[in-house]
Amino acid sequence: MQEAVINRAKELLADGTVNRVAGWKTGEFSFDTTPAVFTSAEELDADFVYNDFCAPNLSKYLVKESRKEGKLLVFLKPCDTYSFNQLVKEHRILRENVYVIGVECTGKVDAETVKLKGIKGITSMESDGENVTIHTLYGNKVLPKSETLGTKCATCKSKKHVAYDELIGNDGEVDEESKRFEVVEKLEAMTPDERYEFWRGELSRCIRCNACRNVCPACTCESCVFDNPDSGIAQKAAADSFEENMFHIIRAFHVTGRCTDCGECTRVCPQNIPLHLLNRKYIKDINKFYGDFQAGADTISKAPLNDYTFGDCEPSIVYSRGGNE
Amino acid sequence: MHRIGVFVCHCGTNIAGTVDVKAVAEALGKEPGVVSSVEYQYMCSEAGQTLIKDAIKNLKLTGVVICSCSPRMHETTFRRTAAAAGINPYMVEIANIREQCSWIHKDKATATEKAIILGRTAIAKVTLNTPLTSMESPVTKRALVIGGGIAGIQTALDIAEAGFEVDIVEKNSTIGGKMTQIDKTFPTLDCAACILTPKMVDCAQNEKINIYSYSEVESVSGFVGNFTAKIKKKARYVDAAKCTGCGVCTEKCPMKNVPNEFNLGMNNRRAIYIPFAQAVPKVATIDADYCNMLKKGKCGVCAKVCTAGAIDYKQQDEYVEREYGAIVAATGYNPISLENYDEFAYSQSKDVITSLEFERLTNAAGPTSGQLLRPSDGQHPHTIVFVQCVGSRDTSGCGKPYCSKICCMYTAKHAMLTRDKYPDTDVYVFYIDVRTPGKNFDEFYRRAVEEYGVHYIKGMVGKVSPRADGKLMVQASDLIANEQLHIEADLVVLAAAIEPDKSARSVATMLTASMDTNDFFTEAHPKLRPVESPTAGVFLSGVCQGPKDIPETVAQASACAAKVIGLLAKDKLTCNPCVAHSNENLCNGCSACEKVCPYGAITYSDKEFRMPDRTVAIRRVALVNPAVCQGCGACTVACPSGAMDLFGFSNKQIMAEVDAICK
Amino acid sequence: MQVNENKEFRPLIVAFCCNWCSYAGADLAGTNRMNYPADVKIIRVPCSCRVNPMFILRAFQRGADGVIMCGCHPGDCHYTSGNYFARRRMTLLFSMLDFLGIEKERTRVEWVSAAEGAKFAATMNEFVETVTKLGENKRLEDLRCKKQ
Amino acid sequence: MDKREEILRISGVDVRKCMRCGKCSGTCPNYDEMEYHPHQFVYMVETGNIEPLMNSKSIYKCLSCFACADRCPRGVEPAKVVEAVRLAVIRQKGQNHLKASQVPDVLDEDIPQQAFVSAFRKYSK
Repeated sequence: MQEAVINRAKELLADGTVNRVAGWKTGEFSFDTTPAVFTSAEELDADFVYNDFCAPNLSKYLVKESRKEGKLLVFLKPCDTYSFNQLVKEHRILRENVYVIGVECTGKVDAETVKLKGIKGITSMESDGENVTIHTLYGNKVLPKSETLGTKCATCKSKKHVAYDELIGNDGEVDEESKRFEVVEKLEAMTPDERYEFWRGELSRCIRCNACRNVCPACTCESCVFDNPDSGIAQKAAADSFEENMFHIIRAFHVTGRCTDCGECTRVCPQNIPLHLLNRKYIKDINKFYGDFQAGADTISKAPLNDYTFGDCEPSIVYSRGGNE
Repeated sequence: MHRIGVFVCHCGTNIAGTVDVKAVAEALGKEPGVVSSVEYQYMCSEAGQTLIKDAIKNLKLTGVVICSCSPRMHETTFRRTAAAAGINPYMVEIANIREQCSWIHKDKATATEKAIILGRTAIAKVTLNTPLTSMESPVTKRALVIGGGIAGIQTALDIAEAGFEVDIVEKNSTIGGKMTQIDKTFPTLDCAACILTPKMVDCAQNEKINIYSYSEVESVSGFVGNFTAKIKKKARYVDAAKCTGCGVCTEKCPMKNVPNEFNLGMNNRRAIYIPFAQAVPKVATIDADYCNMLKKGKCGVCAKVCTAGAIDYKQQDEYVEREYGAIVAATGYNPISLENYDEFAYSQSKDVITSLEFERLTNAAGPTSGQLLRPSDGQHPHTIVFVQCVGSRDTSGCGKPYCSKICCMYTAKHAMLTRDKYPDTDVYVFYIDVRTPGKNFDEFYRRAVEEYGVHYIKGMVGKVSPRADGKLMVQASDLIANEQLHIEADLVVLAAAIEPDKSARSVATMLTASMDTNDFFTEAHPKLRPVESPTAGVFLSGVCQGPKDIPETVAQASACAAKVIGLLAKDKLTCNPCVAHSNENLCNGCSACEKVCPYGAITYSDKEFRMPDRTVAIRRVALVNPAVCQGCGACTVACPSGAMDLFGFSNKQIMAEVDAICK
Repeated sequence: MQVNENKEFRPLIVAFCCNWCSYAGADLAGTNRMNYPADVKIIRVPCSCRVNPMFILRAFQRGADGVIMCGCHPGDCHYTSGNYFARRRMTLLFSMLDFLGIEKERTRVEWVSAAEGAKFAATMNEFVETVTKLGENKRLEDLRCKKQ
Repeated sequence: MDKREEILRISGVDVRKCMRCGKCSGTCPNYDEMEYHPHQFVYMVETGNIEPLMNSKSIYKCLSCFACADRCPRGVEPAKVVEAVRLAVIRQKGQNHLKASQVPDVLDEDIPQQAFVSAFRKYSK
């Protein structure tokens, strides 16, 4: 796969279709890949990787990259294409400046998942597609790949590419049976007190590092409301607890109807807060109240919050609902 | 630094009776930025206003807080006072301590405490107020009327009467609309053509009115006072300037079998035609779907017989762009298609007709020259059944959920006229309810029953079955006699529901005017602004706003004209300064604001930004047109980056109010 | 939250009212001398669609015990569509607050026309009563910072 | 449960939607055979006057052709009301009028399929 991807990138560079390639390269650890832009065949040969550790969603980087000189080649996994579409819809990505190759994805290994299994001192990992071999300071371990997937991949919603100029590998299907709302449902079934305790426990770990915001493909604002003194909520220091309290609620609300459920927020959270559950709650509500809606599935539909019907449910529906609805 | 003056009003005992106004003035005087805090008996009185003016001048106040009655009562009064004293009128805030405090609370301590909080909230807001200036925009003194039926004609005539130019755009080859097809009008029974055609001629002769017939509006841009419309003049293959309307071509054209839409297809016309004798403009039009010359390049008879040399087979669609200050939608209606009502056998028998077809059958200029004859065999019908509410008041999805309003009256008219002209005819009318609210309407209906002996039967027709002998078997229920009737009828007339013309939807989209679920235009206020669309500068005339009969349509058309004249009479429009504005440095160009704007006030443009690294980046940013924006604020919440804010109700101001209340 | 001398709990209620219907409805309640508790403080906004969820969260965070938003009845919005957008926004926001374990009864939306002074007063009485029963709002204030 | 409620529940019909146009009865092919007509079923259920309907042969005279339901402009579906009254009677008696085992005996070659299905609708639970 990696070879095919690199070869195609070289071809497109050589024939002048594009002058840059956005992809992944290995970071500090072999399992820790990082987004990168390549400009020559040599660079591609040296650093480009595409393997089971290439989780980062590259679409957000196109906001800036697509505004630069010349056309850019980007490799997008199925879930990344949803973010891509959403950003095209919001005029954030200039589509004509981007050449998209959809790449097949069978789920990405996440080091956090491995660590949560009690495996410590990981030095490197490799995957053959079936099993993942983990090299640690204390010897090697082998786990089936399915047990090492990150949260976003374990509850994958779609293996279908919704935007591309060409494909490498196979295109999949939208997973209608996806269990992605299971945890949200579990929380809904709790009593309000239990839910409150759960979220207090989770959110109190937040250190406001802004990693979720910085990685989120929906958070591409030129300037975030939290940094804007005229918004009335900006605070540089946590001088008042408002920003601290409300950051995640407001952030989730701001991306409502625009979040494609790519799961990057949870993946990058250094405190392992399941932030994606807030977004999924909104997605689940939108589907239930206003009909199924998948942000990024196309580039024309109106976002649910920018739309309405005369017969929409009243906000009081929230009171009448039992916990598990 | 802020220098705020607080003025607490007693409103006689209205406020002072429950609120300790002295304590309020004293407490608010201690708020930061407040340089003066006084109370007075009646702030809105001449003396009270002088007190405020003097304080503004002497103490060099920058902001004013008035603790008094509701801002809905005296906000403008106090703004004017402030302006007279030389500060910006929008530097005034009102704390509502009467309607929302003294009048609803009995306990003086509680009410006083709340009044202080409300005052403090207003102070918090006023310190963030910015001086606002109302923008002015010029007004193009010409109106566009879309639709040339009786509604459009009346509106255009009234506007022209006031001295303003009007353009009528009519998609058919003549103006006049549905009324030209109608024979008589209820409840007076005067002839429709006799009262309509003079108005059509007036339109043509009025030098202020310009008729674009056989034309459609392609696109509209701009805003109140400054619209630009692109009008497509469809090729009619006849030079309208040369055509004399003599009609020779329409007699010589060899294509004889073109269904005549003016008579609803009940007879034929030629491929080149003038819809009817009194058409305005009286210019022939070639129907490109049937003309042999245009289709096959063979024929050319009309060109040969035309002595004026008006025929032009090479004519192309022509586009005109014009500017307008106001636009009137008068797009009218059509009867619905009856395909969902198979039980009435409309498609099976020629003798089941709609009421509009019945109009043509009784009209002297119609296919039967006014003789009421069965379409199938040309015989005189002896039993006629009228069925009301066909497709009206239907919530099953087959028809329309609303009452079409006009059918009860025209059916009574048809029944009465039939009995008058052919007393040997049995006339049955099946009704659910007879609705006759209108001047002399119920009297008219009762005359049909009492003087003309029309059989009105409460109940609905269930089924019409054409029989081999040509009779129509009508099966219906008589709810009052509680029996089922079986009537052998010669003719069945269906009062089909009316619906807005299909073109209305695209017109609404062009004008960013809102529509209801039935595609009727929504009015700005159902009671108080019934002829205006919520979109400023767009007005509504006739049935496009809701079902109406002719007198109502004409009344509304004139009301609409009055509103248009009111707008065009102004040289400049003063806009509400409390409008949205976008901070282009923060704007993402994502279009969220545009999607929620009910007025189409937001546009986008690419703008160059100098980046910190000295490069130039081009970004798409939103731009609010302050003349169009009405200041609802929907965009401010839709905007994810907070680039969009509202003057007069900014995020910071509302946050400050929240903080002040929660202090 | 306000505590008077008797230490009896009085809730702090922030009400957002649209200028055209609900604010006028509140005025009418006043004109007709219909009582409702002084705990309710009204903020005037041009339209319910001007109410940013941030305002509501801010009120809670600053110590409000209940927040109610009033607008024109669906279909009657002065700006034709504002309350439809507000309706969706608030439905989703309230559902989220509930999801976080905040008592859902602390938030409310009510459509009050300019003619419904009585409804305005009744709504406020009812809402104050509900929030009084719930007691002080701590959860939203605490959600992030005060975990021991 | 009171009879009116029972019939509304069985039929799932909102009788208040009726605007008394009588198109159901105008449509009914077996009108003359019925003591109570389709519109009366709707009206009488609405007013709670159900006993006469239950005791009337009309419930068996309905052909279950569903023409009334099809043509009702308000989507009331009178046929379902008639059927519900019939079911209420059958349930009250606690027995079926027609069992599948009896069918071969009464089978007539000339019975149209539709009528046969209607018979089942009518005579069994």
